[in-house]
Amino acid sequence: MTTRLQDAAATPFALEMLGITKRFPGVLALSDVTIQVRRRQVHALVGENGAGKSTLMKILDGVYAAGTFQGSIRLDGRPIAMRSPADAKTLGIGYVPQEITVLDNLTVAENVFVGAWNGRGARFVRFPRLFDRAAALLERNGIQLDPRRAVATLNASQRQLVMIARALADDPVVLILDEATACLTRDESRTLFRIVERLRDRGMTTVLITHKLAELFEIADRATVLRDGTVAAEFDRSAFDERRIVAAMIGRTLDAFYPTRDSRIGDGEAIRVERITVPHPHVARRNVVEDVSFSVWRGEILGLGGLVGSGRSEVVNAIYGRIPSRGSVWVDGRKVVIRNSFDAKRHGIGLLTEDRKRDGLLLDKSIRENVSLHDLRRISRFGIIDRARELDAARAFVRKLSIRAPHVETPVSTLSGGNQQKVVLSKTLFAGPRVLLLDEPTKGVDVGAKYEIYRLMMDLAREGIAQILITSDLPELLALCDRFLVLARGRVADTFTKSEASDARLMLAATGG
Amino acid sequence: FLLMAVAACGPRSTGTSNPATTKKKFYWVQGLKGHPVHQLTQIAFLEGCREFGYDGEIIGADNDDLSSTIALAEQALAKGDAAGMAVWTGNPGWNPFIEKAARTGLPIVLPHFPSPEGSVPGASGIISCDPAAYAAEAAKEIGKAIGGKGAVAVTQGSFNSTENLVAVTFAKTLGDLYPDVKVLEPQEETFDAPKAIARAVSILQANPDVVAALSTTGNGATTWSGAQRETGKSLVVVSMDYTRVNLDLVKDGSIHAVIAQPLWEESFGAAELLDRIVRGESIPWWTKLTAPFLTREKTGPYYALIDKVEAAIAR
Amino acid sequence: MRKFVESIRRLWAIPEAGILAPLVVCAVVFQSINPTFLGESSVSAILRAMAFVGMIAVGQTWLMISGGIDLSVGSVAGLCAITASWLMKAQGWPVPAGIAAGLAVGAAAGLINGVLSVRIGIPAFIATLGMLYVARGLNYLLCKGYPIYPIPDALKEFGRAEPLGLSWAFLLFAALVVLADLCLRRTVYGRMVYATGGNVEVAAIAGIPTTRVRIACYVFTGALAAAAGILLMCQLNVGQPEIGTGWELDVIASVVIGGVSLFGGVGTVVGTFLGLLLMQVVRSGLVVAGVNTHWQTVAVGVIMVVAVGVDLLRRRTKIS
Amino acid sequence: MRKFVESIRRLWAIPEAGILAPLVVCAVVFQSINPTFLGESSVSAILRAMAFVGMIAVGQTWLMISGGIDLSVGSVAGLCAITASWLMKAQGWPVPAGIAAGLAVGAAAGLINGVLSVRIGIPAFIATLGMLYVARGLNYLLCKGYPIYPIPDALKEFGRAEPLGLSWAFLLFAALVVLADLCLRRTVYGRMVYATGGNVEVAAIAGIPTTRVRIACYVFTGALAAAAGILLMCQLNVGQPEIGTGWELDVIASVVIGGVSLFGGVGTVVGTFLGLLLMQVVRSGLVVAGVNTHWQTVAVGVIMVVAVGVDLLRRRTKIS
Ligand SMILES: Nc1ncnc2c1ncn2[C@@H]1O[C@H](COP(=O)(O)OP(=O)(O)OP(=O)(O)O)[C@@H](O)[C@H]1O
Ligand SMILES: Nc1ncnc2c1ncn2[C@@H]1O[C@H](COP(=O)(O)OP(=O)(O)OP(=O)(O)O)[C@@H](O)[C@H]1O
Ligand SMILES: [Mg+2]
Ligand SMILES: [Mg+2]
Repeated sequence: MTTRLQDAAATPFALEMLGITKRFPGVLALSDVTIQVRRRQVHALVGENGAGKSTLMKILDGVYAAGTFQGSIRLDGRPIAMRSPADAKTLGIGYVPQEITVLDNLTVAENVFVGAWNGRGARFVRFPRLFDRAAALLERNGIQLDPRRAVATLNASQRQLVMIARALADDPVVLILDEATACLTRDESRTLFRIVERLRDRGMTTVLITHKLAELFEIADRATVLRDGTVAAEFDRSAFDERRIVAAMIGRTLDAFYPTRDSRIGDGEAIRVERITVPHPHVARRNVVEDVSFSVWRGEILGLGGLVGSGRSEVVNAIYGRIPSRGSVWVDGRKVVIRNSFDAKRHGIGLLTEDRKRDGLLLDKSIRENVSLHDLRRISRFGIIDRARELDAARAFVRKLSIRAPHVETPVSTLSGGNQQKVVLSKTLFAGPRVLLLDEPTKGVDVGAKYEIYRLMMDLAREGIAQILITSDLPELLALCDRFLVLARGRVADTFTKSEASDARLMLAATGG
Repeated sequence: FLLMAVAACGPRSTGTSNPATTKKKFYWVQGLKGHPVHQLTQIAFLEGCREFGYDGEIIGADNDDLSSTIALAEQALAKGDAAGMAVWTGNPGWNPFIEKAARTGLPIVLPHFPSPEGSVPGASGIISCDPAAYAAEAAKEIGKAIGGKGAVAVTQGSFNSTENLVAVTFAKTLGDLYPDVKVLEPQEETFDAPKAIARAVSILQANPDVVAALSTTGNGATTWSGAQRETGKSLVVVSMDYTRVNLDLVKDGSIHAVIAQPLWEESFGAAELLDRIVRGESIPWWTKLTAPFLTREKTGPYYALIDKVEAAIAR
Repeated sequence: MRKFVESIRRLWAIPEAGILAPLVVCAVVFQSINPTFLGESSVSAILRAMAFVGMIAVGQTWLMISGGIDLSVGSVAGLCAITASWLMKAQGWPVPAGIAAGLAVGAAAGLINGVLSVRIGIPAFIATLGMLYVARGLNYLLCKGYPIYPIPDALKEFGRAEPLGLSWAFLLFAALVVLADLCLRRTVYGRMVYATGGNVEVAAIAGIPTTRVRIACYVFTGALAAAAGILLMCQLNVGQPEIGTGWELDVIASVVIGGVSLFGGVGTVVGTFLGLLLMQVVRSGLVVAGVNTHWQTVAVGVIMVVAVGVDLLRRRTKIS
Repeated sequence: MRKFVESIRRLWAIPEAGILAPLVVCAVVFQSINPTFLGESSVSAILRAMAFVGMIAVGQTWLMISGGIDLSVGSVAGLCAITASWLMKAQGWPVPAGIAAGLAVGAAAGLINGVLSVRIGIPAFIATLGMLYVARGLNYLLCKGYPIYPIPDALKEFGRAEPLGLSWAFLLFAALVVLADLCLRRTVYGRMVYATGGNVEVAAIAGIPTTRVRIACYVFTGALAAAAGILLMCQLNVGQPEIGTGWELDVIASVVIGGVSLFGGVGTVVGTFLGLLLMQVVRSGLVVAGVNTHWQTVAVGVIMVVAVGVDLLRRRTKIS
């Protein structure tokens, strides 16, 4: 016994996954993957969409129970077998999944301590104490949320923070962050990394999945690159090199991360919004967006900057008629009345929403059916659907955006997160909008595919399509947009052109300095 | 007997002086209040009340859940203006309610459902026909009509004491009188016409030797005439209740006969019994009435009765 | 032999196989117990009995795929039958006008259900349960609980006619099944119904007029309930106020057995048809097999659960 | 005045206010139409009538919050009443044994419902609808449709007793409401029920034994259905096979009116209590107000919808 313990202590690895192979019907998701994570390190896992990162982590969290895959897992040198996520939790594995999973009808505090509200074995829930503990935990980790608030009223990034707090609540030995930073702003990501560093110093090991390579340089000690379900390369921090990592990921070299703008902004106003005001959904006489006015020219890309909760999503959703608002909208110089999404689409506006699971996709339906959804008229004759045309349309997008799937008939629920995002984009583009509202279009998309999306945006710009971009990836925003509008607490804080733009100016405006 | 009933609606023994009490309301408590047969009884009861100088009021829920009707009745009694009450039930579940109401000195009469003396504490008497009697008569008539051979199907609207009694007595009597006749196990007819017809057809399918059918419920006429049409068979069908639909089915030969429970008489009679109790007379436990077996020739007077009820409903 | 196994396996892959298998098993079992089971009159009785609940089930299929549910269907069927017969008998309306009015009442009830649940946001369960009571009350207010009789001879003839040895009600139902199935699978409208039921938000963003689609499904279901009620009235030759009582659970059971999800977005009309057929085959078969009437009730419950269990099994085998 | 407005506004913010408001309005209206409405015997009749459906509604509240639903409750109540009375009368079992057996049958029915829907994955709607038929069939197999009578005197006494001018059934129900409400709000178990109903997967990841929680809610509901059936049997003083017929919709309606979502995760027992009270006040009040029976049916439907509508309105009003 003692020798084994000594053995265990002797391994430098907190976590080892050895020879993991996992199959889904028609897909070999992982093939003989081995990763070894050193104690007190932040180990990054990167790779294209569908490379198998989330699958590997789900195995580690017991979502796919022992026996449904081949290979072994060791924690501190001891082999472990898990039947459920609950087992993983007991072993000290904290998991922040890629998809948002919160209990909408409970409070933030109850979500954070879900299942163990008052410590194990307690019979009664003492709410005052629960709220205090939650407040303390949130405070300690620099998360600004009211523990008493119902999670139903939070937006995507706030929900993400709730999930992170939940994983931290158990003082995990190993923390898995599966694209936890995808919808966080850079500030929030930084706060998260400070927490991770602090806990690392106290002995925690972290596995970080991200598509934002900058984050590797910021925090990772080591990185494993997965490609097509196999380990393509491993790098130590000293050997980090953006180009080489990307090449390992996508199997070819990428000359630049952002395409250069090769077209001119057209003349003529594509869309103009005037004094748009969005009342708060729950609080009387308070507005989440107030008097925001701007216009976008044909072929122009307008970037909406701001912190989480500054009301960026509300602006585009209001324009699209999804939430009640006041103010007026002109499209192509004509004043239009948009009472609902139907009107918005009729006037040539397209929207890509930020939460693909909630309102992005028909998860049970195939890629084909999702792609064609936005323009059923185009694939039908006299109201009858033409299967062949529908198939062609779907195949075209699968090729164009290199969506990785066994078939166009595959249900989108089985696609990897990034590939789902590409389907969302496809279906929005299928309607051929003249004004495109993009709320986090590259969320969870790998570097290679991101580049494809950027190129697509440039193509659209060339075709004269006006675009409004919201993204929490600051470099991306700065690189792609022609003009910027920064929101702070629902109001326009600053507006400037590309030539005047800088990191600092954007952040200054956003923080209301 | 029917003439008597129709006559009963005319002016009659006028000598009754108004009761001494100030309470002048007779309640008629009955579940499934909207049921057409129940409506007929309600009209008869109200007519009886008028006849004997009382206000009549009908209490009941639309469903046949007794607890909801009891709740309604308790509330009505809480108003304190009751001089008497007739409760349409053969269900001991009502006993506590009846007993409690009787403890306040309220005269209570039970129409339609026969039950032995003493089985309903607090009730003064019952007024009804004897289901065993009409079941036996139906057995005789059917046995005669089919010449003592073949099988007879029996369907029940639901399984309750009265329908069970009819089915059992029928089978026993028919078996005793005509040993060659096979009486099938009773099947539940249900109250949904398409399901009931399909089930009757299946019975015929499974038992090709069926030549007659008895339904212990009023819908049986529609059920079995439908089943005959669908299978092209011709049976001797006997059902309950003299609704206009059923009388027409008897008249056009679709079914052989309906059994006319003395609904009008027992309901009208319930008011009379209550009046007698209020006036201090004593009444026998069971005021027994007969239930005529209506074949084609005998339907005539019942059309008149139906006309009368329809006129009353139209009012 | 291997070919046989292969073709069985291929059949098993059809979405409706999960319900077809228990159906076939039941039919075979009943037939072997009593060889008259699949006789002509028995089959035609089974088919005829399906027509009424079946028509409504088609509407309910669309409605549930779109994400709604309607508990008032039976009650509305009764109300419409009574309205039509009352207008014709007591008000002397001509037959076509009476029938049109009956259908209009059904559609109106559906419209109210739709507006209450979709526009105002009252849970469909409560909105349509409310309608169940309202329609039943109005029904009895109109006819005072008394059957409306006689109805015009033309309707009586229509109700008794036996085209192809079946009934007009069944033929109309069969035509409806084919049409509704094609529409749902093949047309843009059908696709909109699936999308709306799958995820309203996604459908709305795609520019689908979800409110209109959802309300239309309610109206459609209401009108079909009216049609079923009126057709049954023709067959019974009397405006029975009890028409439709308790149909709501029968309808929903058939639809769910046929593979429609209570959460919307999934299912087919053919599935519903098979679900209806299974229920009716079981009900008739148990009688023909000579099972005691109370054991029949038990068996209906058991077979219902087993049928859905088999369907589950099929879906699980497909994945692995 | 301003204070009054302020306190009204604060009341309005309580989650149960949405259902309380229509309740108070109805009570005031009926009282002004007929001043005997809130008389002692009338109120006690209202309370007593609630007890049976009410008990089951408490179980159903837990069950629906946990994400399940049980349509078999009425049928199971009937079966358990008959089982208990049959064992005591025909088999000569002593009273406690008979009652324990009746409760055990209810719990077993709940367990089967739970295993079928939670473990095997048959939609709860179908699993429990199947149980509805099975329980009804067994019920009639036991008693053949004859009421079982008399039942032991002890039960008769118990059923007739009027503690506090009410009934034991009501007092048990009231105690149950208080207990169940506290448990749901305050205990770890109650919060597990909410978490499970809110999102099973999340709850499972958090280490909550969701399968056990969900099945337990079914068992709890089944046992309460049994208790309601047996208590009604005591009050009626007879094992009536019709006990419980049609209760399922009443139960679900009260629960939903009280604010429980059909999708799980939301609701309170107090809400359900108010929902039950509203339904009973409306039913009794309409009679006391002398409304025609059929209009009563209509009014029940309308008020049900309006009550839920008011609750919606409350939730939409913004906090200031
Ligand atoms: N339940 C499932 N059924 C079938 N295939 C699946 C399932 N889950 C994942 N896959 C497939 O396994 C592969 C790996 O998916 P995974 O989610 O691990 O990718 P990922 O690396 O996390 O990608 P992303 O960066 O887009 O999140 C993909 O091809 C995906 O389609
Ligand atoms: N459903 C809701 N209920 C209550 N408040 C909400 C709701 N949705 C958004 N808010 C609030 O509205 C404000 C603006 O949110 P919005 O989602 O527009 O932010 P954002 O700038 O798009 O941030 P991000 O997209 O990065 O999360 C925030 O204060 C947010 O908390
Ligand atoms: Mg992933
Ligand atoms: Mg946003």
